Amino acid sequence: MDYCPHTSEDIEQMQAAIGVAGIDELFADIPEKFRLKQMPDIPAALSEQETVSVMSDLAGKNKLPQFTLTGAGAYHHFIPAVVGHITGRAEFYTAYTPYQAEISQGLLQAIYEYQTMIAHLTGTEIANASMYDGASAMAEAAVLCAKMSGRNKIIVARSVHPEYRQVLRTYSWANGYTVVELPYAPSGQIDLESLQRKLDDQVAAVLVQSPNFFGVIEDIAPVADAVHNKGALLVAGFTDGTSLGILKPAGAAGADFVVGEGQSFGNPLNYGGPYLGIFAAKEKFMRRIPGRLVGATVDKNGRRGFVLTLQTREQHIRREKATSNICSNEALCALAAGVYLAALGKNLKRLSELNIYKTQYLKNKLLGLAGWKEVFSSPVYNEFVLRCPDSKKVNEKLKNEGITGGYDLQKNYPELENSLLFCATEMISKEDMDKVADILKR
Amino acid sequence: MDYCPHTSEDIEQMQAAIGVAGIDELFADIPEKFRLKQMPDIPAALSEQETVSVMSDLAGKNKLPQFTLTGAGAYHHFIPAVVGHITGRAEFYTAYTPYQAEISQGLLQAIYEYQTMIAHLTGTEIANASMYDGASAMAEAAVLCAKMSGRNKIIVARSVHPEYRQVLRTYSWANGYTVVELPYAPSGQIDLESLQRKLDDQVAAVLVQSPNFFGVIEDIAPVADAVHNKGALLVAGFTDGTSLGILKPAGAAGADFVVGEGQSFGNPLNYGGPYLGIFAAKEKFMRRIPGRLVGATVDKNGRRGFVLTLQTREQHIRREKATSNICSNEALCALAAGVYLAALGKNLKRLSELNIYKTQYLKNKLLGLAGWKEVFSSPVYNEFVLRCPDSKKVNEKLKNEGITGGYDLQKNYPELENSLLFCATEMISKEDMDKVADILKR
Amino acid sequence: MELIFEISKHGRSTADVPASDVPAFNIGDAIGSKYLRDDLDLPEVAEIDLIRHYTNLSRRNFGVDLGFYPLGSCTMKYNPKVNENVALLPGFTGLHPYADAESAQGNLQLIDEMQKYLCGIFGMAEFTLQPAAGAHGELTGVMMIKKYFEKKGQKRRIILIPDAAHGTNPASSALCGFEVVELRSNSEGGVDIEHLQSLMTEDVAALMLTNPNTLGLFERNIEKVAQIIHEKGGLLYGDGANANAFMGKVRPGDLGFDVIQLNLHKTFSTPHGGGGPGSGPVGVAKALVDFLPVPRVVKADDKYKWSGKFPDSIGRVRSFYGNFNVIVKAYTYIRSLGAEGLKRATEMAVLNANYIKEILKPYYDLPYDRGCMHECVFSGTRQVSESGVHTSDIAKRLIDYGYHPPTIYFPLIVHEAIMIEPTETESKETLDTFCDAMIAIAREAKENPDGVKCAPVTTPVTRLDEVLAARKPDVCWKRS
Amino acid sequence: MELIFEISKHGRSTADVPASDVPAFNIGDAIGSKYLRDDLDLPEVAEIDLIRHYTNLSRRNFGVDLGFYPLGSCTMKYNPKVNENVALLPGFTGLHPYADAESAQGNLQLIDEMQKYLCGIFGMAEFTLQPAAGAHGELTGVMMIKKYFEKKGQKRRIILIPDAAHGTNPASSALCGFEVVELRSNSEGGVDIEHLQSLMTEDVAALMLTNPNTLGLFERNIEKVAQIIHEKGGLLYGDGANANAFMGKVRPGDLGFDVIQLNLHKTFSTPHGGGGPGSGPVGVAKALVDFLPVPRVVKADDKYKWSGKFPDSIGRVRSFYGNFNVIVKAYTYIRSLGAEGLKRATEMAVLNANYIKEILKPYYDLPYDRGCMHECVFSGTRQVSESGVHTSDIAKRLIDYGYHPPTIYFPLIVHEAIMIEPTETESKETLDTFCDAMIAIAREAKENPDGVKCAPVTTPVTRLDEVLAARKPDVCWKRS
Ligand SMILES: Cc1ncc(COP(=O)(O)O)c(C=O)c1O
Ligand SMILES: Cc1ncc(COP(=O)(O)O)c(C=O)c1O
Repeated sequence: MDYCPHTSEDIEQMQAAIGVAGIDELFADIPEKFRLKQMPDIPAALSEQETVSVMSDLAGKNKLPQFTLTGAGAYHHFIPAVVGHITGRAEFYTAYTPYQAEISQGLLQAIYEYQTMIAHLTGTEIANASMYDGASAMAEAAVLCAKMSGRNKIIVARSVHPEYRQVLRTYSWANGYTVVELPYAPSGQIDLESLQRKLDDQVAAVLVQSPNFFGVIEDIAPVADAVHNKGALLVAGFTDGTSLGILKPAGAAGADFVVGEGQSFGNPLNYGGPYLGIFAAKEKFMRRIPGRLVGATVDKNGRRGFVLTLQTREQHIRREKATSNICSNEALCALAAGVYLAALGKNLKRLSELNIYKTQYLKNKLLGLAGWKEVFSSPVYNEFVLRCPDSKKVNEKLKNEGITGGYDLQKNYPELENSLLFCATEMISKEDMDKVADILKR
Repeated sequence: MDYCPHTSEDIEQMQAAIGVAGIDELFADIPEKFRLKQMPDIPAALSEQETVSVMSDLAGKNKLPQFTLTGAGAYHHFIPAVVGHITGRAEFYTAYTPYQAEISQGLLQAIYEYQTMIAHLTGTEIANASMYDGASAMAEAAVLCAKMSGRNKIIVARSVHPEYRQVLRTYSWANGYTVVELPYAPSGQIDLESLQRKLDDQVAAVLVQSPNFFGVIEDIAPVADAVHNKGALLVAGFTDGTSLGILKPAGAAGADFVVGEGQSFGNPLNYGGPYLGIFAAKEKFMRRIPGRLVGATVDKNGRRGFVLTLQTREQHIRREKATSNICSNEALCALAAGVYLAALGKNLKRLSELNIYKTQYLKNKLLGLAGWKEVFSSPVYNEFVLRCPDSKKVNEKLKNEGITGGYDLQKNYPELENSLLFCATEMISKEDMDKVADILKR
Repeated sequence: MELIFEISKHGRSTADVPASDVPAFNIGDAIGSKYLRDDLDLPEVAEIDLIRHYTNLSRRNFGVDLGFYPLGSCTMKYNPKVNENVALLPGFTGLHPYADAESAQGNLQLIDEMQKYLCGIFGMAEFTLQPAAGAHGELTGVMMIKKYFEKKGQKRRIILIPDAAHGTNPASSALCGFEVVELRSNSEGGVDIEHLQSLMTEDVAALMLTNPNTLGLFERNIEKVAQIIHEKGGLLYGDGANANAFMGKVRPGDLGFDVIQLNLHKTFSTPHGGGGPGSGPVGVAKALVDFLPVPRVVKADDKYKWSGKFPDSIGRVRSFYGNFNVIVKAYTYIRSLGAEGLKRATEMAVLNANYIKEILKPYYDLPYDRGCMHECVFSGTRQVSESGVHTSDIAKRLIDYGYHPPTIYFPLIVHEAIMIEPTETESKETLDTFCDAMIAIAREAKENPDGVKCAPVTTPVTRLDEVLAARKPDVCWKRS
Repeated sequence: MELIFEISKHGRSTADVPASDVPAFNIGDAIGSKYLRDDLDLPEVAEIDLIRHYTNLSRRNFGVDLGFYPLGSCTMKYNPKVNENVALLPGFTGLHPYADAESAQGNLQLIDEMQKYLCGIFGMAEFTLQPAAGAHGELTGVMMIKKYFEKKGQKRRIILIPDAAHGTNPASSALCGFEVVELRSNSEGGVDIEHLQSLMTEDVAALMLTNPNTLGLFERNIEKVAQIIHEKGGLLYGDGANANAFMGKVRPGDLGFDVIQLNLHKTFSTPHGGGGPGSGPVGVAKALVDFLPVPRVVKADDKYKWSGKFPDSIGRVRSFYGNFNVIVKAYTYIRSLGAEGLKRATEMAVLNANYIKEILKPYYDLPYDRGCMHECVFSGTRQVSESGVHTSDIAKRLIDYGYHPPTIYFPLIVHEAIMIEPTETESKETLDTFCDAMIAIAREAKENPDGVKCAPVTTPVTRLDEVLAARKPDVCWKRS
């Protein structure tokens, strides 16, 4: 394939207009000795037909399971057909960031609507136009809290997604901040007493997730009180965004920032990306938050219109003094999320309920197996942890039947031996779950 | 699912505005005794998620072959990605026939361009906006010839697609015309002498296909002369439209009408439909041909624009005196064909060549098998007939390896025992063909 | 906009062709150069220019997804996106029509079940899915009627067709060699029973009735009509293009219809594609089952297959089995709505039409002032006489308000007809703002008739010269 | 247009939820009602209205598929449709990131090969695909530089950044705790070597250089620059957002760059999606390989898997493995173009930029009049002084001519900058008509400056009040 339209006459005419005799003259500034003589080792060009065949073969080397019982930060939900039809509109996906407002009203308005939905959903007052993913959104929130407060300690619950904590550590190290981990109680919620002990006047932020990595719903309000009492800020994450359809959002329970992964809202699993980071906050932080913000305004004739606003927070204006370095975000994923949420509307609650019912059913089924035990006592949304006789064998058995089992927690929590984190969304049928139990009984 | 947006308040308000107390009042004109009490036996409504799952299961009950060596009127070609992106534009596929020209310029212009490409490709002067499929296009051409001439005999070559001949017979019977079949010569071309003998002054039209159903290329010019000498009209079909990329079109060789299946141009196999009937003709028949025609004109400011034109030929104006009853045609398939042809451009010739090379290779491979013989001696495009020791066994063997074999001609031509019609398009690789030979050697 | 030919430049292309992996050779030598063409005059454009060309063309086109499309008789309901998606499943798009039955069990099951569902919904004995559109279904139906009488040894020449009928009805009859005799409508827009009685002889093969008819009115005397036809041994043909007015509420089979064609691209929500593909299944009563087109799906030992062994069949009307992929969408629609959903669709469609009728009645003449079904037909005569503004002007002006115009000048029995079919998928808000526009235009017609006559003013072209187009037809671009 | 909230009506919805096939129960009881929310204020719209809303919004947006988009520094080349299609293959979209390696061999192979291809094209020792965008890649690169010196036991505080640099460069450095010192450009738009020499100390960790820089100019003294940096033990960071100017022609690794980030959504033609998702792979020289983010793909016994066992790694910068599906498209692009195609893309991109530069030079000031690479930067100063027409006015006026405006007011070192990047996928015809428009606007600026200042006049809204937007921010709709 070749996507350059020029014919050889075109090229000749253009060279003449420029006043060069050949293409290589255009590269005269590159010192001779560096000019590439030998092309890098890349397979030969393909026709479109061959391209499709090569890529189909590659995709075919992946084995899709019948269904998966792993969530752990990425969730398999049904995506209504409308989502792809809208994100597939060329006017949206072939556009750049909407710098030129007059010909970008479509995207600007859609993102403004997205911001509004996210703010409502998270119980906060404002939301930005998206971050890279849930993990970097949380890390940026932590860095922001440290910068704003001048404090340099960040407390993060161990029940926060392990990879989020890893990203947090990377960002914190780069900025010279200290990360302190907070244990979980036997209930699976954070250990509030330990938090109280760890909170000192060097703590900029406390980071929790609810539902947390174990699926357990945290009691945010007392945590917020404790955190605020010490002048720190509370950053609350969540796991599966659909939980916000029924659970009280952390923003409403006092969190200063609500951050998390928005993948659940209309974005496919995609082997981990692209996803989108949700970043929502109390209004008072509006001029400090990272990322793009779309604002409503009026044109010269008083008509409502939308623009990128408060850009003085951003790198292209403020450079090294910007609140973040983020430039491109995940606009199309945010558009998908907006369409998804608009499509579900109040049905999102029914979807959350369905996830809870399925999860309860799976849990009961598995607890009916010999030697399986609950690990945490607090209520959960659509994930839960069970200890079983041999977690490796469980996943192996399921895999042999084309089913992805639970997430083995021992990798990240050595103390949680033979403990699996299971997830059941609306994509898992009763039949599927019965089958799982049957397979494991054998 | 339910696609009605009304809430119960909406319904109440509307009933009030109309002045009825309930929905049933709106159906008062239906005599009481006929009103449906018991709903027909249809499975319960499905949510969107369930719909996708039910339909995926159904689609999954079909078994797609690795590749197919059957053409026989429907051809597996590569469809460039641009085609689906354009036909997937909602403005196109959710529109009705472009009666209101001012807001239908997109479709009107695209069809005008399609008409032009088809006229060029078929070597004629005009083409309509499409018919239902190749078979009905041919039947309508025959009926038209009979109507115009007042003659009532139609000669059709036996080498025309069997199903086209069946459709022709149905249409002719309905109109009281006689159909006479014309044998093929040992070369696979039509028997010209027999044609001369059969041509009398009751013959309205002679129908041939080139390449014909056996893949054989007909020599159109002498046929056209013979036909015209007797005051009859020549209707020429073709099999795979891509043959027009390299073969002299029948229009250029003297045919009055060129009709055929346009599926090859960017339309998937789709188990037989939707396809599109190509209908092209000499200019002098413009006011008599069936189907829609888009014409160029100007608006009040002299700007070029496009409209449906010569509508007085059509049923909605001329009613029982119309040239045809056709109303809806296959517009979106014609759009796909137009995009396909514009995408290929002069590369269509290279595609035709590739089809010929592949076909020759397959033929040689198969002729290398013990007991396989060529049936016809004339040159072919991308289909050919071979006689083999046991055609059923051949197809059975291939099927066991997930390959669709050749079309068994004995069904339609009892004299062609153990004769298979094979097709090789650009979708069949050398490797595939070698494999076929290997399988059949075993 | 420029034509694709006008942006063409030699040497460009969008789609490339793989290099040959088998030996190439001189094709002129191999095939004979007399069989080869000398030129290939197709456009040559790069992918970016092709995509821009057609994308920008699409933006000069109005579809249901952009706004209200109340085109009467066309049932421009919303086309659910999930239907589009499932129809693209490779299992449905990828099969060759001659795939052996064993490989096509999913498709065959779908066809079989679809036929059964349609039988249930419409009260017919059997359906064929072969016809490619409504008119094609009519033709098929009329052919079966012809065959029926042929079998009986009767030579009936005539088909009766009401004056309000769609043009395809007489055209289909004529394409089958029948003589068409027009049946008058009575003062309330129904069949003139006396006229029918006077026309009905043993030379009449059938009455082709659209019910509700193209005025959107249900034939109150349907029982009587059927009786008159049947008493003389005739058949009752139903043009089911208007099935969105009654599915789930009444069944043509129960009303006495012997043959009916449906338009899946109307009632069953498959998109019309800017003029097709459609699908026009035909249902028949028991007496006509033997005449259905071949092949037909049969089931034996729990396996489906095609069978051509129906000696009395009219034969084929199309290659292969019809517009299969369109049928997939309609099947999906039926499955997702279920029986209750289909009925609700009908009810809401009728509610919407009656609502519009009531709101607009004070502003436009309503020739038949009675409860309508899924569409209502106004007349622009008042505007013509008051200010010389014609129905076509009103239609064009609606474009400026952001709507697709209704069907106009049809049915022919209404002067300056304005035929509005809202469908069930439109909200009250949409109907209200549409009615506001219609009312505003009625006012404009009085206050500023010339303004209305200039419409549309918001489109890429203004009104086009149709006379020129027909007088000097230019239907194929020529390099100048 | 109305907001989705403004067309919402209680009781409507687009997406339904299946009935539960497992026992339902009271969730308040089960979970504790204190954990449940009381309201859920999301829009309620029917599918038809949702589709119309977003479809009509899309029509108020400009994309590459509609027309020329010469946004400098953004490489808005055409996005091939086949790439979009293959990226939607279920094998690529359907896998959970924690799928076991055995089930993900296709994805892992793609990632591994992609890294190798990038190493080959850019001359680096190793690549990571984890960063989600260009700026994220910069941050990752700078983190590795930090780690490199940490490992060496050196505390270097400073990163040098040219005044012409993109804002993300200083911002990324700052987000990593570095102090940013600005490096002056010389009169020909390159690095001021003397200034560099004066700034380069053992306190400097790195120079972040964009080459060609944001003026579209190649650093002629690159060898010298690298030498100065390396002599003092510093590292040379390359912002590869401009890689469309050199891929296939010269390799940053050969030029002495130690770290480079790419923007796949620019150079490798993945669509920018209206602001993302992007992908910002980072390549490093041998000395930095150990610091790459984890996990990394490793191959053993012909099988690929993820490994986190790299003790010196900076850790993770994102969850999972990056914007995988974007990488699929970029991989497809590389495979379909091959090495020669990539080189030709570069050559044509540079040809196009130089062509525009030459054509427009007489009409607009060209601050650095020398051969440019893939983009050229004009200045609107002449127009400002002659008629008070600013670069922003020229940009807005281009909209009326059907074009997306160039990047404006960047780079900061050019007054009234107009930064034009045509990319290689545009035809000569497009460049010519664009230049005609620019020339016409230059004339308009003289003859009718007020007209230009009123632009755009063809858009759904005219110029928007950005001051109001920032002074009284309304970033979240509230029910009034
Ligand atoms: C009442 C009626 N009958 C028949 C038809 C013909 O249907 P088709 O266009 O699918 O051939 C139509 C289409 O407009 C119609 O409205
Ligand atoms: C030169 C340069 N560097 C870095 C970036 C940042 O890339 P991204 O937007 O992907 O974060 C850009 C984007 O505009 C750029 O032009």
